[in-house]
Amino acid sequence: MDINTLQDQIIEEFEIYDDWMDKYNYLIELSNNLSIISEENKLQSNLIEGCQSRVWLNATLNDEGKVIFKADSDAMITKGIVSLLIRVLTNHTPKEIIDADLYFIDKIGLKEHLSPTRSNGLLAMLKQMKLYAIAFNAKLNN
Amino acid sequence: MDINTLQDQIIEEFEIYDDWMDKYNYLIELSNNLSIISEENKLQSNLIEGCQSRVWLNATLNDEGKVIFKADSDAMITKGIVSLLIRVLTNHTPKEIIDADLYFIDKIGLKEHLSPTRSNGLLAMLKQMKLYAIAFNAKLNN
Amino acid sequence: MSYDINKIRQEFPILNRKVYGKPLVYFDNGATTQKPNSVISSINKVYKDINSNIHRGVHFLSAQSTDAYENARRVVKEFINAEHIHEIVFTSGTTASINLVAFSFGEKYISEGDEIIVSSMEHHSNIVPWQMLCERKNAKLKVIPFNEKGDLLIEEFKILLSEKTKLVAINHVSNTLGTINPVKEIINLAHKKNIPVLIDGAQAVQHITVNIQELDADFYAFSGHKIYGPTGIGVLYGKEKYLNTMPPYMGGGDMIKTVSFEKTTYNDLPFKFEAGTANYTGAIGLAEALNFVSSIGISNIRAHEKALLDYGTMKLSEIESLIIYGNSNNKTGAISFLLDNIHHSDVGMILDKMGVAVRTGNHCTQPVMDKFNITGTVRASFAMYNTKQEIDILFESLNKILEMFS
Amino acid sequence: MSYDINKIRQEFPILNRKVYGKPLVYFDNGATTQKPNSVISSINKVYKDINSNIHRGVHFLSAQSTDAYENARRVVKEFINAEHIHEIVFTSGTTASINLVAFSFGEKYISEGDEIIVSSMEHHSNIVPWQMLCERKNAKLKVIPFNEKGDLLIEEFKILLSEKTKLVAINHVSNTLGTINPVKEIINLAHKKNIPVLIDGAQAVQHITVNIQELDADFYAFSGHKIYGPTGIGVLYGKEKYLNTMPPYMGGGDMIKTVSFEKTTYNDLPFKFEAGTANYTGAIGLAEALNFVSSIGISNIRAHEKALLDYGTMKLSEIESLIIYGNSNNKTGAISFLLDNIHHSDVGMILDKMGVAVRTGNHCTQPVMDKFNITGTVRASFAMYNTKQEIDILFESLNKILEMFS
Ligand SMILES: Cc1ncc(COP(=O)(O)O)c(C=O)c1O
Ligand SMILES: Cc1ncc(COP(=O)(O)O)c(C=O)c1O
Repeated sequence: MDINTLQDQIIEEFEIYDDWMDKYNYLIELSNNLSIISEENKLQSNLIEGCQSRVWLNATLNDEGKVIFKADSDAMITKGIVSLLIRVLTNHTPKEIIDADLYFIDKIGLKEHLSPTRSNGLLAMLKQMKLYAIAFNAKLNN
Repeated sequence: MDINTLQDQIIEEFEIYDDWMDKYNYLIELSNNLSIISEENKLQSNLIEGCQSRVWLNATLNDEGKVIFKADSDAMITKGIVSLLIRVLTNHTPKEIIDADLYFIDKIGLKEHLSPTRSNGLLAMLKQMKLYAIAFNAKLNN
Repeated sequence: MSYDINKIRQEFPILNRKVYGKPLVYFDNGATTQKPNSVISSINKVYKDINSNIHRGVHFLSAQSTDAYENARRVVKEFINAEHIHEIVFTSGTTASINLVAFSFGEKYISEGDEIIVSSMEHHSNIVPWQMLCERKNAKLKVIPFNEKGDLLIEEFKILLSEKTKLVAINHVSNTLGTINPVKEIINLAHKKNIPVLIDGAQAVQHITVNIQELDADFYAFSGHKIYGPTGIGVLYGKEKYLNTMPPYMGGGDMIKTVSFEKTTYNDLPFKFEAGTANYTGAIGLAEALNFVSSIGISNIRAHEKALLDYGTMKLSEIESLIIYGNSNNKTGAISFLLDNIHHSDVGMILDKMGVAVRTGNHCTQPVMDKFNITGTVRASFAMYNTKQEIDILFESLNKILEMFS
Repeated sequence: MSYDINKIRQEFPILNRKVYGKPLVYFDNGATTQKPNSVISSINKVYKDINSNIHRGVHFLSAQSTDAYENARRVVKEFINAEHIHEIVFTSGTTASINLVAFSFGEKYISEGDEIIVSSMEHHSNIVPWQMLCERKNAKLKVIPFNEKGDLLIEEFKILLSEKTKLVAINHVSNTLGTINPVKEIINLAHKKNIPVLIDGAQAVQHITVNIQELDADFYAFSGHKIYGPTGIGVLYGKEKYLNTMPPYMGGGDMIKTVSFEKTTYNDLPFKFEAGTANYTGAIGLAEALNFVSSIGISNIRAHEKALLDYGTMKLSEIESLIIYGNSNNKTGAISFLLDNIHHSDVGMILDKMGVAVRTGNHCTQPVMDKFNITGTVRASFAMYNTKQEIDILFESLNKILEMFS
């Protein structure tokens, strides 16, 4: 599935929740279901420091030339959003990731969590994901 | 004449001026008529630094135990007011000067010039006059 | 006099606000307080009626602005009962006040091997300036620890005090733990060895009576915005004898007497420490805020906030899995806590959606977090306008959050 | 687009004021400018609607305040056309901005024997910080002279520039003489020798177009209150490469990443230089002021003020015994003068009674006074809202004063 199909899928999932309470409950559920980075990969070097919550992010390039992201956060709501970002961006080529326009965050009403003024590390994580993609892309084109 | 009689005299003089223009003209006149400190006494040590205009003040104790003030300023309006202060306070005993309550400034509508926020040196000069009186008083009582 | 909470609340326009359709419950007063109408309109009045640069002006507006600014200084002096008006320096905030002392006191009095004592419950603003100074001068920072309850270990302090100690810098009230520190005792102990003491009063002046002469503090710093005043204005009280001997911090307009390329002489106190155009609007607004606080009475505010603290502590303690950090017997109205093992930012974000504004994180007191081995807390901090009903809302909201995460 | 002066004046409530029963003629704009309604109401709006401490907050109001504050930074960046938003540091004013550089750049780059170049037409705020730095570091201050017209002697500057020069600090526009200095040329000359240049833009941004990238200034400082904004807020633009390598100025909240007593790490730009609670209200008000200026157009303002300058210079020159100090061909709307041999403070005090607000004295530029061997001048300085009729009032008033003193 391509990135936009994945985004549309998430938008559909969230459509049934019309208040923030249900949405947040779903995010908490998502966070519980996904153990997204192994403990041994929660290295200082993988840590994205937000003032509020911490996010760990790990990226590898697999044999098919696709980027595999793994991540985690110590805060559940952040972790829920992290899991959505991973679901959309993992297992795509660096080029696809670089070109991706992430409209789903806005559509499902979680934009505020990615505002530069929220220091939860999510925006920094997203930037870091794009940077990994750029680095891998350069590597592939060498 | 005692200090209060002198003050009342000045208040009377100013009563005929009902607008500030006449008052200021009179102050300028006063400043022109009085050369209140000799040039050789315009020493750095006699200088009271205001941000706007400068005031020189010299005080001596005469044989009758009275304080003789001489002063000058480079700004005319300041000098006019200086001449009034001198007229009221000079040639009195230190004790009289210390106890003096200078109500005339207020009455003739020039209070603003002696506000701590006007940096014309007048308030500092008045303080200095009182300090001289205190010093001479201590000397006399020794 | 009875405490008319409704009348007080009416003075704060922002309290009528709704967030996400819910009434705002503002419990983030430790970060900054809301402003009463009188403060807001005093700022309006400056800009609409008297605005002009202060000092040195010969014209009407300038005299009015200057009078209002210098009157604000008098209001501050009386509010904290300082001895002299020229001991009141306006700065841009507590942080600037402390940095001023760290630099100017440091230049004059600190040399290699000297020691400065702080505590481990200080705000970063009362740690980092001293660390920077120590690095510059090769001096040493010594730290008074505190116990589980959140009380400073005075016995440890006594041991740290030595001939090497050149300054003690302590907060009056901890912004994270709410502890009211025994600053009078600390000052007495230091003074016995002729060591001056700086008190960071950022969390004190708005909650408890501060009497500088009684405390005998050598320096006292606080911020306007935390005591119902404007942002961008703060106060440094400093004893004349220190301020007189310290070199200036910033150079510029208003802090000099004469300038030439050969020799520059500095102005008298307090102007020596007020370089550049002062935030006179801020100072005037701050004076209005202090007058407002005085009109209600700081001891009445204290009584009201103490009642909120007691009630809040009681209610929150009903939640079994809730841990309160900071349990001193002597506290202001700030409750730091963690709910079950839910991350503080999750609690804060969900409380927000329920209309309750709290602060989460380390509250700029990372060493306090390290001490408890946590990454942050949720902090509800009270002001004169908060109510028990608001605490009930907090309580119910926390229970709902517990359900969400169960 | 025509310049609708009446419409502009209506935006400034204070201009309707009467002083001593006379309409206010406000010609003290060099000291501080008046505030338009949009700025005043933006401050109101902050305090009534969104007030909350910025950054680190998880709640609604905090997000709103933070957004507004960070948006203000973007507005400043665009106003001066800086390359990066993180090169914009909010300070409390020009003086604070310059002191920041004097300390932080000084700590990193200045050592014994180094030289810093200023000019002899600088404001004290661009002299004293460098004197203090030079004293601390045993460095030397070199001074570019200016001629009778009020133009810097660029040939002298070229001679002063040497391998010892570590920084050049020059005002863009002289507050006393009105001269617009050839800062682009100065920067080019300095950059040829890899010497960075700080521009004091306190008297420039409100009058002429400032394009940082075109100028290629390394540091640029200005104050909010002089460009129709609030007091207590200022800007330091600094090139990333310098800001990154300079140590912080003040320590405290918001400027650190992590704090422990063993090791403290500093935050990224621009926060590294913004210790303590920022004056977010001030920044938001400043952004509103810059938007207001942009909506009128800085080049329209320039044209209007230039017309006032030309008219004012012509009128005042009609008075035979009046001497104008500062006659550069390249000037903003500031006229410094002396009337006959009447003391500047006498002129100022009497003008005041006639409703005309001017500044008198040395304008914090004592070296300029020394150069002309005078103790001060009377300065009429214009803003976007001044009119030719007001200049006529000044002209008539000066003639009356001449009569009084004749
Ligand atoms: C050229 C110049 N530089 C610096 C300053 C200082 O600005 P502020 O007092 O706002 O810090 C001024 C203000 O008078 C000025 O005119
Ligand atoms: C105890 C304490 N000290 C210092 C500060 C710093 O105050 P400001 O940010 O107003 O400079 C704070 C504010 O959070 C505080 O709580």
